[in-house]
Amino acid sequence: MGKPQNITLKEAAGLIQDGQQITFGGFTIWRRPMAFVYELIRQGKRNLHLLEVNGGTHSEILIGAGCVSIWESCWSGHELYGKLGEMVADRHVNGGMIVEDYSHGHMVARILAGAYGLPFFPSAQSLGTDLLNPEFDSLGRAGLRDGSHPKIPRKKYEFAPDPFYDRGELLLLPAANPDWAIFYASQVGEEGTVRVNVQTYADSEVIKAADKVIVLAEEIVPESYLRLEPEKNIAAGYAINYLIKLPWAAHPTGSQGFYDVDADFIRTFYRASKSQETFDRWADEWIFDIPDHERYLQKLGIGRLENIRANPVLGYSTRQKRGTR
Amino acid sequence: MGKPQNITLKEAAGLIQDGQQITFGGFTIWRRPMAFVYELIRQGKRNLHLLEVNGGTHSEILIGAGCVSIWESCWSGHELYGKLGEMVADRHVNGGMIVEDYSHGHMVARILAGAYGLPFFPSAQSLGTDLLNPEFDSLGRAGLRDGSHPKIPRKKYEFAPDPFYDRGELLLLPAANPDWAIFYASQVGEEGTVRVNVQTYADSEVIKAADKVIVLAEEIVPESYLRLEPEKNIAAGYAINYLIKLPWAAHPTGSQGFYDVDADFIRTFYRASKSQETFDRWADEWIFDIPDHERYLQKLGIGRLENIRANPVLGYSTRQKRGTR
Amino acid sequence: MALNKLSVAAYSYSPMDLLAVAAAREVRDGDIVFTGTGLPMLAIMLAQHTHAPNSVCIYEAGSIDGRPLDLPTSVGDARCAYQSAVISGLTETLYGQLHCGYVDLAFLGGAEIDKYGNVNTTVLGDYNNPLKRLTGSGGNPDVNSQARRTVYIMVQEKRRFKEQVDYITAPGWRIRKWPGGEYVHRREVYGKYFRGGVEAVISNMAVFRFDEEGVMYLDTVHPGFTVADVQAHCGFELNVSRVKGETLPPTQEEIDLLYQVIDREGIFLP
Amino acid sequence: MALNKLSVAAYSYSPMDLLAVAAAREVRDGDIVFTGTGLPMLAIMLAQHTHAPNSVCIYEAGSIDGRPLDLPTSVGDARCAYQSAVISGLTETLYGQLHCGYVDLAFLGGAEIDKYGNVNTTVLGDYNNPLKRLTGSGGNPDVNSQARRTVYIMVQEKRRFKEQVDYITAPGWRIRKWPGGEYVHRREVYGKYFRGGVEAVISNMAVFRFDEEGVMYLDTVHPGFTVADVQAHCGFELNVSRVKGETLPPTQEEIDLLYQVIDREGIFLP
Repeated sequence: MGKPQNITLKEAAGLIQDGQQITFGGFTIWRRPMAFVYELIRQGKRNLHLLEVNGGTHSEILIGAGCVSIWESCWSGHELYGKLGEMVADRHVNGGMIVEDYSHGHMVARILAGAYGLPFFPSAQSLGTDLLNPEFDSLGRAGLRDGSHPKIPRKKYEFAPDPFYDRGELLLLPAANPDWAIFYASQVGEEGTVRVNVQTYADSEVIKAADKVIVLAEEIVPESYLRLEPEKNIAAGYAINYLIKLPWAAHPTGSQGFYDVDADFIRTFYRASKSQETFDRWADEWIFDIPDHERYLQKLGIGRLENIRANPVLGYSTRQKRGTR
Repeated sequence: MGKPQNITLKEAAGLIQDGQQITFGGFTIWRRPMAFVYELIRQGKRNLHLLEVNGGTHSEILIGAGCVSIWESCWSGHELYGKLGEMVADRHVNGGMIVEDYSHGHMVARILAGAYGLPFFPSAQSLGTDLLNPEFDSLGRAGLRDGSHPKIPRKKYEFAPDPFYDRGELLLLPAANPDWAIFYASQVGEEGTVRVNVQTYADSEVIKAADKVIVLAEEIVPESYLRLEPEKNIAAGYAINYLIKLPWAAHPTGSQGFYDVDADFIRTFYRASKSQETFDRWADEWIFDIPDHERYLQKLGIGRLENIRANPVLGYSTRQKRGTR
Repeated sequence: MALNKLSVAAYSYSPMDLLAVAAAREVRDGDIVFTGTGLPMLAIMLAQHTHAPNSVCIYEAGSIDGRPLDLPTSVGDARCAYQSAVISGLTETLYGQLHCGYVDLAFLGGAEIDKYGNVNTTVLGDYNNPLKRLTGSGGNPDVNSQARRTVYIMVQEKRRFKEQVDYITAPGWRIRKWPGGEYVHRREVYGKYFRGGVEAVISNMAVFRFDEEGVMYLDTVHPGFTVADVQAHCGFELNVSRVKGETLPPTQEEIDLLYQVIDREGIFLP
Repeated sequence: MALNKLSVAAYSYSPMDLLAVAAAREVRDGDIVFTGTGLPMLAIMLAQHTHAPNSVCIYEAGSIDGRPLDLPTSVGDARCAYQSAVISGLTETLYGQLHCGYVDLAFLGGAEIDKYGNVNTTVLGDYNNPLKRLTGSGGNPDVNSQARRTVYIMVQEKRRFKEQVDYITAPGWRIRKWPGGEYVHRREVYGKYFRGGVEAVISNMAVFRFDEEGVMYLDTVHPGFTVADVQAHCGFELNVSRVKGETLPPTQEEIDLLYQVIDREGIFLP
């Protein structure tokens, strides 16, 4: 396998084919590979099957831009900065995208099964809910569970008995092995060793579960530095296929140790996401009218970036005003 | 749940009841709670059901002393210092203990299922081997798989189809939830936060899988120190029931960062373990004739301990002569 | 800390303050608490500062027993992790901690709740043709289904307290046994995996609990409201036969802790 | 590094040296190698120092791509972990790496091997009434069953190279399909989980490989031995029709690396 191949953002986004299944690293509004999402949109990708442990600002933008035809996850929104995932909501209510709902624990089980090369993972979480209502199996209703789609399991879930301790039935959740994981990393070594700061979310599992992995690195650092504390690293270089060095690549989502969530940016996007028309205007301004990541940063401006820059000891911004006091 | 209760070695060993199922932290000849094993033997425990991810010097000593009536694991020996587990071998050949063989991957699956509160864990490892031969199901042959023994599953393993991706059958391995985990930790905080140095083995899983957990800590350190780098810790204080501070408690097994394996000590034990008679003489000298851990250390002597003391930068001894050059 | 009723008159408090305080009082000392963003964070921190100093907080994104210097605004926030015992990820929190059985108490929220404590955060109307899509389940049903006790924090509105929710996102006391879908008691669905369930619902007007059949009843009414007020803001006929009286208002000490220590930036309590 | 046959005459080497070198040559550059204690460590390190600088080593106890300063004597040794890319534990190595499908090559050992490459490290005689108990399986069968290629390193003795092993600890090319127990090709047992199998066996006398049916054949004979010598130390009739010639002996550079760099303390190579 060897080391990851260095590549540009444009080249990397060009590798994703219409119709493929993709997933992302990060959590809600944290460590999302936003620069990559913008570039996917610029390149006009269509019919992506987005399967993710949870959604967030990145999903809303990608879905709003019409790139996604199937979304499997458990949640979309912007945390405090816009509670509803308006674009997921719009597609669910008005059509245009298949929404397949699982719980968070189910999605983690699916990615973990994929990471471990298992066909399923057991769970007793969320029994008795409408997540399990057979009438609400959206991919099944769409006729996509016939075994001819290699990334879509024949069933949404299965009940399994306990042959060992008579504990009764629990769920088996189908593995997820997306074609691509696109991943934002805090630091990557010269040979591809990956570190993420603070909470690790489902990041190590996402990398393993995907067939191929593209990493956007906030910074490239000496391998020997990362290898002094290997407890803090989540993947070796051989697990990564392509590597892009791109500072601020997670903006407006937060990257612990580098920058906080750009709350105002997300709030503004959230308001724009309440109709397709305002979304489209927002997308013109922040995606289509901007040729690349460097111009995006220029447009944001140094003041905005400095405001969210993390205090290096605490890992978060001590400048951004958060409340009323 | 709260913080662990401080307790003496004698009190802690006194909590283990004859016939209970126990497991240990550590790996082969590393980070084994040896002082506790000695004390179990001094207290004359009988009919223990030892279920462990892998065996080692500690298992051999406990089995040689007649404390164990069921051993479920995958391996016993002393690595380079005595390849065969003579006591497991003796009991398997001559009787006196039920030996239930799984593979290492199966045992990890069992402890992991136990840790996650699942009844089983799937695996495609070691298919086609005699580990799965129904005639070699020792607990089944002994009539112990009738559901009346809460720690013994009704089946050694089960085959399960893949309802999702048509990948065919794989194994389900039954969870293990021992009554007790006895665990040696490199460092424990004042409130019970647990750190182990370097490889983590199945340590975090063993703590979770057991009903109750006894930790022998090489040293107690300030919580705030361990919490500066929470990535390096494996359990919070609420996961631990009892805590014993006991330096050198893993001797003669190694504890990375503190001391290396005492190779000569294990070699000597290994030779003694080749017959019950020589084992008994060894046990008199090193267990029964020694009232407590302090006298054990005195008997070892400062020269021996200094020889294996770890270089604090490298984590292993640079004094112990290892080869011929 | 003894609650001092006599101090009440001397200061004012907002409905949010009372919600936070009432939720905090559900924490027992030593509880391992699984908590989401917002008001639940205030509640667990207030409990830790008052009667439950040994309670411990797990945040879904990976931090276990953190001791934040500054109030987090998301469970993914680095602020959660400061001086935590363990930093990990979702597999650890959802399976290694939650499924494993460590969690005593969960604080959750919802858009709709019904008289059995079933909560909806997914859709209004028919799932296959919804009137409105909400955020989706997140970890709400997982945490609720495996914590020993769950407390929901809700806005008291007629449209939110319903006879039956449109979609059972998180399981209350009377839920559906799949694949058939018949409604049965939670105990019957969870079997050996049953550990407890929804213990209380705290709204801006009252505290609710559940009887032996898993039906919601009114427990206490917040100061300034009457039983009739609560019934008027509830979409089903409420069992008011067990009302114990008034919800204990916040003490000055609690208010001071909330405004001067826990949320001193004025994020959730402006 | 080009192997230089001409340098052979100028120095001597032991059977262990040749074993280590022959094993090292099975490593392809870029391979992810799962390795146990002892000779396999010498082999992977030698390969990394010579023709396979981009190969990577995973040790079962938890270290991934370590760069030891000093030769480890156990996979649990802190020496394994020095400058590793990731430090983890058994769940990660056995499921996150091995079951996940990252592992290209495994080096393993065994007490007995049969003509199908089945290996026994458990018992001699009947499992339920054994003549001798060995160490047990350890991770041997797991690693063998999921690496794309496995190389066994064995002592060449008639009693160790058997027509059929007493107990199949680790799966070769013709194994038992449970629950029935009928002997079938490995491919049939593993189905979609099939990734490969035993590729070579290296003893102190020869290198063996497997034909399309999964039957062992003699590939090369170490210098100083004849085909007849090997057959005399093999408990079953050996297919010698494919013998390619002599095993390439170690070069001076390889010997120097083994004695002066990799095992400079003389642990495995006294």
